[in-house]
Amino acid sequence: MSAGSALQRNKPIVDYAPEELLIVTVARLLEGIRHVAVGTASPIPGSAALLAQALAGGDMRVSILGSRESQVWSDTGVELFDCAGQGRIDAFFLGGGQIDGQANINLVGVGDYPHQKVRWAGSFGSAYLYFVVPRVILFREEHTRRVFVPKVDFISAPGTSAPNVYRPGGPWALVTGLCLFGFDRDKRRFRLESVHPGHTLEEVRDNTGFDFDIPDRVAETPAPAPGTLALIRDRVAVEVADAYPHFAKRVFGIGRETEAAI
Amino acid sequence: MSAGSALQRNKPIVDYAPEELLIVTVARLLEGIRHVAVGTASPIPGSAALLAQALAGGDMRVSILGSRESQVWSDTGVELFDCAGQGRIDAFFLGGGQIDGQANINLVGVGDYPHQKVRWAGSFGSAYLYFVVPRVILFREEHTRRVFVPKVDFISAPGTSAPNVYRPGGPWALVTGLCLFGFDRDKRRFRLESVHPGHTLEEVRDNTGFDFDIPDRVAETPAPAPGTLALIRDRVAVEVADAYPHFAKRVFGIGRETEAAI
Amino acid sequence: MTSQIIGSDLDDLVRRIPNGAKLAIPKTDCAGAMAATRALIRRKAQNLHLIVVPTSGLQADLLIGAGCVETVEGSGITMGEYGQAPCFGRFVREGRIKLKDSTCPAVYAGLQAAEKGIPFMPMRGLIGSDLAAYRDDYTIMSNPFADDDPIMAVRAIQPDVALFHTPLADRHGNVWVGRHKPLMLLAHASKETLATVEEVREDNLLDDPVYGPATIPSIYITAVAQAARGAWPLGLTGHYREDSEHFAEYMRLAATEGGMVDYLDRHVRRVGVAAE
Amino acid sequence: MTSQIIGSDLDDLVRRIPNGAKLAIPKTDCAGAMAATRALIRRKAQNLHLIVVPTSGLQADLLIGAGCVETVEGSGITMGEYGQAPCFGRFVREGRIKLKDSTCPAVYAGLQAAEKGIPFMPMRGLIGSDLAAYRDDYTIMSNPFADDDPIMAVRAIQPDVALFHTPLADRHGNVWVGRHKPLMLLAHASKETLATVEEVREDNLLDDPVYGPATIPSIYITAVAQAARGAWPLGLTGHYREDSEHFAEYMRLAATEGGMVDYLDRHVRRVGVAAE
Repeated sequence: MSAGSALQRNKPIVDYAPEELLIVTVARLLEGIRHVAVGTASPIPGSAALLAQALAGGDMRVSILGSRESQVWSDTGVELFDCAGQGRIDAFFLGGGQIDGQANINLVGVGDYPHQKVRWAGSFGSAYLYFVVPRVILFREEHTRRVFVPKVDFISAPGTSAPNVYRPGGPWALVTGLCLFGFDRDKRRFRLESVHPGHTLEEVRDNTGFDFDIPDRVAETPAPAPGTLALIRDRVAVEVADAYPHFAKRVFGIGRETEAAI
Repeated sequence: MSAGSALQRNKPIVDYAPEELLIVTVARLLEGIRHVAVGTASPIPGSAALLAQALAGGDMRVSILGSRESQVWSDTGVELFDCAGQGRIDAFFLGGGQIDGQANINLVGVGDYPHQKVRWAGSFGSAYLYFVVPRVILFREEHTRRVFVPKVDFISAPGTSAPNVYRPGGPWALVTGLCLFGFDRDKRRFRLESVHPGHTLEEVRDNTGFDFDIPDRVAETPAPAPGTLALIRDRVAVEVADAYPHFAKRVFGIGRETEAAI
Repeated sequence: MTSQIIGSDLDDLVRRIPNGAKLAIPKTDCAGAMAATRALIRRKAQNLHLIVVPTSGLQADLLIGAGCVETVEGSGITMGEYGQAPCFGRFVREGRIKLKDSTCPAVYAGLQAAEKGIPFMPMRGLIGSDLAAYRDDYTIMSNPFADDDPIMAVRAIQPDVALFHTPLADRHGNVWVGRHKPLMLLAHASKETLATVEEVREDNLLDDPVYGPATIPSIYITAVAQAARGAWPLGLTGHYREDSEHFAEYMRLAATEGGMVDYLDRHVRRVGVAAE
Repeated sequence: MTSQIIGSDLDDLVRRIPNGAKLAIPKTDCAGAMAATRALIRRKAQNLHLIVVPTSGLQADLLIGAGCVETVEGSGITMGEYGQAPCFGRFVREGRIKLKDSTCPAVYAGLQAAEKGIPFMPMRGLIGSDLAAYRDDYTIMSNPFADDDPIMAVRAIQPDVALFHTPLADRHGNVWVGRHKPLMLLAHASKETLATVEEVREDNLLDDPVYGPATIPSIYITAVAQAARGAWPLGLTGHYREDSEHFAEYMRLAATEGGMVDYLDRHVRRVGVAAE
């Protein structure tokens, strides 16, 4: 697949997968981070973290939960949360079955709780990590009004808190298949930062159920530079295949034959 | 040494060391206990626990802290206290540089805190374990007015608490070189249970700085039965030499040449 | 605090899980005791209050689909890359289970409170989440060392029984857990702990300087049963892989009520299944 | 969070402990970093707030006797079977150190609060003890889930630096602690952690399924230095015994101020002592 390539202006024509654009976009949000942790179900954020680490010359710690080759913790449970509570995790990723304009996220379900018509897995660590990790990057590839709603049906974790609530962390940005939003914690609103190549502001507006701020001039999300793409394909793809073998096989065409860790 | 033997009336004359009388007396207080923990500096309580275990046919758990041969916990720090907090430790031993008539104990020092004229090691776990272990046995061989005072100079751990304070545990008995006291938690007073062979009520009274209840007829602490003594010497002595080598050498004449665990 | 029965009779083991018990099970990747779970379904366990620590997958979904569960407490039920948990979703939609939704560190915090014998643990986060809104065992309190600093108090969680599977135990009832330290927490916090293991060694694991630190002392263990491939169809780190074909079959059958009956007949209720 | 310097220069290591630092050291039987402690005395450390976790012996007494310590926080200083800690006793009597007396589980509770990033931990016991009376970081609060249930709140303890000695680390800065899990707690709770070790391995200890669970990940470790017999004259489990002759000499000399000067000259300040 080579989406985006034909639509880029004033740039060298390089084929890249949409996943690669997202990887590069997310990696850019990790600049200056000392330690980023990534959940098991997050191959694009995971790849982005590994790319950011490669770009930082290795001077960044990446903890991919459930990776069997790079153990970071000596404990498979509590340590991640304690480590975050100590302020030793600078960035983390969260998604959401629903996300609203105040950056509230819903990982529980659609309809009236508890017996909802659609039930998802549950809130996992969101209601804690969203409070204590300084740079939480929301990532959701599907950009539709089904996901980006005016108000979530269930707040797994609130986007903002009252001033007296201890909250060193919170939403930093939202990356979707269409665009990149920043989050303004004071205004409690998203702000469109850039629209991905091949997509338009109108498309973003049509598919977003909440209001957001729009700058006077809407930028285009920069396409991956050739050197960055090479880094992804030569290095990140191999590393990411450990934690996300299916993803690595589908996107990069490499990997193992089995998904089960031994 | 064979103190006490000549002074027993109506009993078979069996030589025993004063430590052996104390071991037997303390062991009797552990009847029915499922799990007793013993601190590192407590050879007589440690021996008593091992004797009680032997008498219970092994159906009692004895955890001697710092013993290198019988590891009980997987952690050298927190686990003892958590285990006690969970209600999994039924008996424990505490001592005191000073102990008063309300069973308050002082492990800190003599005089005005903080810059006391005599300073002991400190309170260790007493201020916690005294609250949560149901049967805390106070053990102090030296029976003098220097130790058994009207009021301790510093309360490391109080003997009693207000009714609204969570306190499943507390003092159960006090064993000294002269006698055995029980503690009445409702009356908040010690009660003399028995005087060791060779000693008298007057001796106990003269050497105790606090008031205590005295029954109409003061019993004599039963001397060790020959079978019990054999158990101590054949079995307990060997087991106790692991955790308390100096004690085992001095009292039982057995043990290793070194005190340092490797 | 009773002595450990070490055998291989899973029916005997799961008899120690009464109907209505608060049953705690670990994360899927900590290796659930799946063989014991099937035995529990065969003995027609009812009204379990299932505490998933802090999440689960097939094990919880299976117990739910088999009708053993009244309440699910925890922070997620997911089949991971296979998709949403089918029975969990169906039972929620149909109002057939009660929910105590949580967030992972709050599950740990509740167990840690029980581990310490304290009535609650303070915890950052959670304030303003609907999780807290629906739980009367989470309440906002004040940090006593600061002005105007609200903090969540999470009430202690003491399971009646913990059940899990690990690679190794010894004859004394000590159970090695390796990196899966939440299993230690579970054993400390629970009234009783049942473990199945691949292998039982003769020597004392606690006395081993390398194995000892990752071993649950027998004082916390009610009973151990040997169960070869006891985590199947889950994987067990260092031993065997997740059976992805079986997962695919589960996803296909468990998608409907009728299919689930078929699955249970085929893989749980039939005598002699998977060497049980 | 800085990278780990792995070398064998103890003077370089202890330069990371500034005057006035809150310095946390483990129990004697967890093996204190004695060689590093001597280096710290040689660099004339001042005004340390020493947190003993939860007790100490020779290591604390030596630092006190050498005049490095302003405050001692913890639940006991003892020379064990050798008797009372001589310098500690003398400095207390003479009013030359400040005291923050505690009880073992309260020291752990304070560190656990820091480990979790919470401002305090609730704890049973302590109420009515004079320990609480003299500490403004212990306060009685109400259990929010019960009526009239007072419980002690113990404020978080976050040491500036933790210092300890273990048998083993690896090139990546991961440090194996074995059964001495309070060292993990110390590393989690402290801003910086310095470790000395007997041996540095090439392979990654964290990736080892047996060593990994008892290994502190490098993320918590500021620097590691190799120091053969680094716990001497303390013992190190599985490696060497406590030097009881040296303890006897210490007890003899440290009993007086003058004798202590002699001890320090002989065993700490003299260049080339004990292969340092």
